[in-house]
Amino acid sequence: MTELSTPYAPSREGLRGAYRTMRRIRCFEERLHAEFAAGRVPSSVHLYAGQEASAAAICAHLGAQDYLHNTHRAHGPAIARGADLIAITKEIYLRAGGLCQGKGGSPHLHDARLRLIGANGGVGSGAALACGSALAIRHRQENGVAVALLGDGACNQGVVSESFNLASVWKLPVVFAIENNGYAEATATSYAIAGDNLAARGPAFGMPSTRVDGADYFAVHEAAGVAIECARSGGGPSLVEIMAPRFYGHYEGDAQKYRAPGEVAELRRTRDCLTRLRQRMIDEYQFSTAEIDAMDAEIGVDIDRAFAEAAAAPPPDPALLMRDIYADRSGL
Amino acid sequence: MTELSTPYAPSREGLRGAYRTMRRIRCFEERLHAEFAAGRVPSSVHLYAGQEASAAAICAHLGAQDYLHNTHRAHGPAIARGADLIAITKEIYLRAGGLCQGKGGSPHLHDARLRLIGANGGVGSGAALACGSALAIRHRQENGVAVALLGDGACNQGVVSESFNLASVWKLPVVFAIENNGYAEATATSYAIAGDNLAARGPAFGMPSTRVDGADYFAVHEAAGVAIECARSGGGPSLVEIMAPRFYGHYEGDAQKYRAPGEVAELRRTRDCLTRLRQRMIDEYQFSTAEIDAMDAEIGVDIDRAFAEAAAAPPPDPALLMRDIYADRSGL
Amino acid sequence: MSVKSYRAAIREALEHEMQRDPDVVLIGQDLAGGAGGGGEDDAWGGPMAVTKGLVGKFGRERVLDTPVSEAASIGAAVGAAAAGLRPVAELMFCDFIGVCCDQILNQAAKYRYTFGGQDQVPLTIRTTIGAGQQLGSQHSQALYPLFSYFPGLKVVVPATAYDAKGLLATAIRDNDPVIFCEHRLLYRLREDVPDESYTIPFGEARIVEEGGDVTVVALSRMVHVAAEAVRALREDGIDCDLIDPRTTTPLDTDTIFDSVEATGRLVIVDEAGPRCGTASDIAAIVAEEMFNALRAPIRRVTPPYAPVPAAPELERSYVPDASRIIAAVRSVMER
Amino acid sequence: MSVKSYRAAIREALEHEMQRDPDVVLIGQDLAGGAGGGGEDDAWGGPMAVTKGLVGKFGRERVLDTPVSEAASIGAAVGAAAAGLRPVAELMFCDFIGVCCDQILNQAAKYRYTFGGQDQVPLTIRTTIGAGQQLGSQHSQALYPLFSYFPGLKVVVPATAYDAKGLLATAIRDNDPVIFCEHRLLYRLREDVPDESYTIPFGEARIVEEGGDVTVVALSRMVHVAAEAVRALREDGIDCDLIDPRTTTPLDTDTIFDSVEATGRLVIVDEAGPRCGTASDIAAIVAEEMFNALRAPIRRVTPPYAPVPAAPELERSYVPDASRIIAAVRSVMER
Ligand SMILES: Cc1ncc(C[n+]2csc(CCOP(=O)(O)OP(=O)(O)O)c2C)c(N)n1
Ligand SMILES: Cc1ncc(C[n+]2csc(CCOP(=O)(O)OP(=O)(O)O)c2C)c(N)n1
Ligand SMILES: [Mg+2]
Ligand SMILES: [Mg+2]
Repeated sequence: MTELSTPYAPSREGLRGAYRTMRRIRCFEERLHAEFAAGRVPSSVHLYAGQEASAAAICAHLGAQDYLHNTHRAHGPAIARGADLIAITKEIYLRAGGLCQGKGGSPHLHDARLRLIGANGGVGSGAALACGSALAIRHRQENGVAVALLGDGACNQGVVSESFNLASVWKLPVVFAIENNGYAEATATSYAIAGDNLAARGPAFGMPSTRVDGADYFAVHEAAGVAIECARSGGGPSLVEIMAPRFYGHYEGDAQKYRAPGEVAELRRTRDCLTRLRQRMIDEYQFSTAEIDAMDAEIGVDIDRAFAEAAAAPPPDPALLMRDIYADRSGL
Repeated sequence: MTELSTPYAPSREGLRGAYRTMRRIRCFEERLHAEFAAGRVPSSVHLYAGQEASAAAICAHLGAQDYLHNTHRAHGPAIARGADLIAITKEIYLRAGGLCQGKGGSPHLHDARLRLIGANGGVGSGAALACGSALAIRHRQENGVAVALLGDGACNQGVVSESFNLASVWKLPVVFAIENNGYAEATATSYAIAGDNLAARGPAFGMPSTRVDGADYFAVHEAAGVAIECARSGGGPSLVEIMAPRFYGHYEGDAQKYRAPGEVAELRRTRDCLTRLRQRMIDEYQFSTAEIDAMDAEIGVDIDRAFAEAAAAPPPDPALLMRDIYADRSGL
Repeated sequence: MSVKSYRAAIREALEHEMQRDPDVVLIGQDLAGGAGGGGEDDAWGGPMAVTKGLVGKFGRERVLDTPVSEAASIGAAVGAAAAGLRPVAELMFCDFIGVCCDQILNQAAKYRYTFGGQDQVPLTIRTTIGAGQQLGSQHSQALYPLFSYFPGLKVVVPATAYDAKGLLATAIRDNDPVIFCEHRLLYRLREDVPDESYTIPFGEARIVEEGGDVTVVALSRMVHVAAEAVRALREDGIDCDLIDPRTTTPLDTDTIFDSVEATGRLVIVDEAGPRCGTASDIAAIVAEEMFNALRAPIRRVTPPYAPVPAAPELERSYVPDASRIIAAVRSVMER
Repeated sequence: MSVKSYRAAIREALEHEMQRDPDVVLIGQDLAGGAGGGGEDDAWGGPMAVTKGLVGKFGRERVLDTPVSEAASIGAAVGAAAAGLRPVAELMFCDFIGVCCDQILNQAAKYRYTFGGQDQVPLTIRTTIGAGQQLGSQHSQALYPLFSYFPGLKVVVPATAYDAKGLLATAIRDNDPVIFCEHRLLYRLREDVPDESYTIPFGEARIVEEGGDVTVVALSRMVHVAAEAVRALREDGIDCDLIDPRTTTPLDTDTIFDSVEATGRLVIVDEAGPRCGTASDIAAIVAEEMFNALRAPIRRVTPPYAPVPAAPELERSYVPDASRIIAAVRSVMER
């Protein structure tokens, strides 16, 4: 595992933004968890809570010219990339005005204007699509990067290994950001990943790689920064493995019997990126509790509004069933 | 790259067999090359000449309970595994009596009784099939191993990476033997394999791995022996990368303009496994030139007969078109 | 005999076949669940809870949880089948066929033929199909027509718990690769199912209703929707033959032909797509073989030529319902 | 205007479109060849020598040779198309679709729809089809029916050099994913083709022959085989309309319907398979929409339901030939 060690210290303003993002995600997911339990959420949702530092730290380095390829655990990255909270919520509720007009749903959150690319049904496919975004960026000399978020389980899809190699061969400005949350569905990463170390796959496919603690915003911020800067400056792809706990089940409704008793409580106690960040902001960056509490309150209001609007939104226009199958309809 | 270094010295008898196998392959391929140039071979053929030490050394360690998964460069491994030379030739000529009744052809040489498994159209697929053979062997407690031959290019198929990982997770008795001949079609391995080192992929997927000179029969024999013995004794999968030159084109008819001028001549001069083995048998194992020449002559006779029989064989029975689509025909 | 769900019937067939033949092994993601974790074993018993309890009875050597690697896992199942095991591999959603279809369409389907009949590939692939859960375009398809395209495969689309159990036993004992398509909306369907093991032959359609005015052929969940339509039509004096082919390869054309011979009218109801799908397949065969008997156009009731949308309102208008079937039957009765 | 091969016509369309639009890039294996080696660049110019010369004109930044990684390469092409490039990806043999069909069937086909119409995916996938070279079961298929199954894709099956050039230009300029199927046995076909760039609209069939007695629909190489049959039949006094749809999605049903309206008889000739294939698709549409015009069974002339065997004698009996078409046309004339 190559060591990436340029210092990327976040600014005080950057920390405020990061906290706001992470808190927003946490608050959103907790609310969604409650709404789901109350039977008010259609379809299937995968919560991101616990992994917030990953999306927040990565997005802190991304500009408008960059692409972020999402996974099915989509809410957190979509929020971090700045997608409209109301449109996100409406999409999860499969209503009119949703990010994808209610045709995609929770796993497919996508906002083309923000270059936030929604996941496909098959996990891991974003790795190859990101190579394509990177190709387009380079072709247009946009000085951008494409980041592919990947779950640990998804890394066992062949297309991901192929993409690692292709990105190296083509020296693409891509960062493969693996969010290793310890599980793929009900199977532990320690079973499914030979060697239990995804970072090791980087060098095997010609890329620098690093592994960081996803509970530590600062660590993720640095590792993502180094990898993204490397790609942006023509240094080619790299891999960052982010060890981030999953605080809820694989999807809502999952009884999680495959986890040890007390496992989640312990993770919440010891590896909560949000409380850790908050503490460090207070201890090392002179944020006041009041200031942070005010942010929290503001976010609570936004979340309330998003859920209220989503719940009140009408279903999509029935004509959408046959719309947007093709862009060019001549001859059809 | 893990070093595998138990000594596996071949016996004098073993060397005789290995030489016979390698010579038989070389002689067969040279004859086929000439027949193809004369327009007498149907379809498309990929010659194995230059890589003989690989198949011969691997097969020296295999017994009746073991599986060998072939590639499209199929003639050499089929001969080394002991498949009938006449049936092989008839199959390449797509005639009645061919190994697959003329329905498969050169890339699909398969002999179920010998546990020689023919390649599929998509390169790399044997990696997964070999995991299946290994599963069956283990299930039946046959004390066997499955060896998957893979080209360097094929290793860029996602299924191969998936299979590396799966074999490790299931601790299967599999050996992935990569025949790195420097090219996939007209593309050099140095371009297509990030890092130009396939052996590095072994440890990344939890397996020991080694890289050997395919022009050196002794080296391949040792590396294959260690890996096969490891699998056989319950130690799980490993990877062996065999650097073996390709003396002809990707397929017959390939003008090979992608190779440097004089490249093949230089390879034939410096990296011919057959002349090297012959020399060492004479220098170190007291074989006489006459003895070896006699083997050569004998092989020449076999080859002549195989080609004569193939050329004289009738086409397959027309009824075969609709036969063997299903094993159970009830309801059809 | 006892009341069982479609899910339980499938589980029973798996259990019986595993008891019967030690070479039957299960391969798939989270078939047990909990591998490598600190919690319970058999924590999921399959993503759809179909295999629950089997790891406890047969152990992890026969209930093999896999990484999220369908190509390698299904490829391994093909290899194991050719090497003499009788694997039952699970492909969680048929929509994921895209990541492993070389293994299915090229390797499993053509193994026997390409190698000149040397081997058999007694592999069963269980997969799930269907819309109705708001899972969107890539978790809602009914892709069995793709499998029917390829000679060498057999394809099963059970509509009832009884059929699911008997046909799965047949699939596992069959010496060819069989794709067994479970409709997720049927898992909770409950009916009387024998407790003991039994088989149902492939290629024998089930005549669900006998009518005589119109032949209605329906598959998988559409059998139930068509049955609802047929009941409503009966009250209006239109009596339909309702036929469930149960397997699309082999396809019981005899039963369909006999019915069309009598009715002269055919409506095919299918949740697979309208182009190059099973409805087209059956329509084409009948238009070729039974033209003289036909008295009206062959109507196909399928989803529109569109991906599956997630929103429930859109999804409901995507999947054929009884009213569309009734309209189609009425339209062919006008002739 | 000059005499060009089908291969050269395709190369010209690629060259013109690359000149016209700098966002057109080529992605595939050995499109140039020679990457990383010590010999010549452009050593292959494509596995079928179709892209020969293009790397010299446009450089390796626009002619991107790939590792043997179709899933990543075609996935990258999908991503690049959605990000605004206009990639032309090559899938050497359509038979390899198994290793990259998630990218085609789920991702490219459904991208626009799933994300609510935010994007377009102007991707062309060139692939090769067809039997006749003794390449066996996994290098000889004609798998375009699989593509037709999926809404969101467009599918082109050019039979002539003229059509290949014009339809490829249309494909590349089209804003949807297009699968462009080149028949390998047609590469050497030579005919007069304009030197300048031109386009041919999708969804417009070509009427190859006008007859009036029987409608013969044929696709790809089968157009030539059918033309031979039609010529022979004309000498016997049977005059056929011969229609080449040229694109299966969109499908020009109007032209087929007009002809069937006049003839009442339809024979479909296709090299794709007999089950859930394009022949079934067209037969089903006609049996539904044009039943009243039909005077005879719809006959499909396709290969049998079998994999493709390698031996030339077996392969010849696999692929439809003129005699089978003649027999089918005669059989529908008996009514
Ligand atoms: C190709 C494919 N196989 C299986 C699935 C079913 N599936 C959905 S999410 C998931 C787990 C993926 O695990 P991981 O990548 O670690 O992401 P996480 O859910 O942990 O965020 C699986 C197996 C899928 N979507 N696609
Ligand atoms: C999935 C797939 N893609 C492409 C091909 C075409 N093809 C046939 S052989 C070959 C080269 C493979 O190279 P390698 O694995 O190194 O084997 P070698 O020919 O060098 O022995 C390719 C690309 C194929 N058969 N399958
Ligand atoms: Mg995970
Ligand atoms: Mg090679």
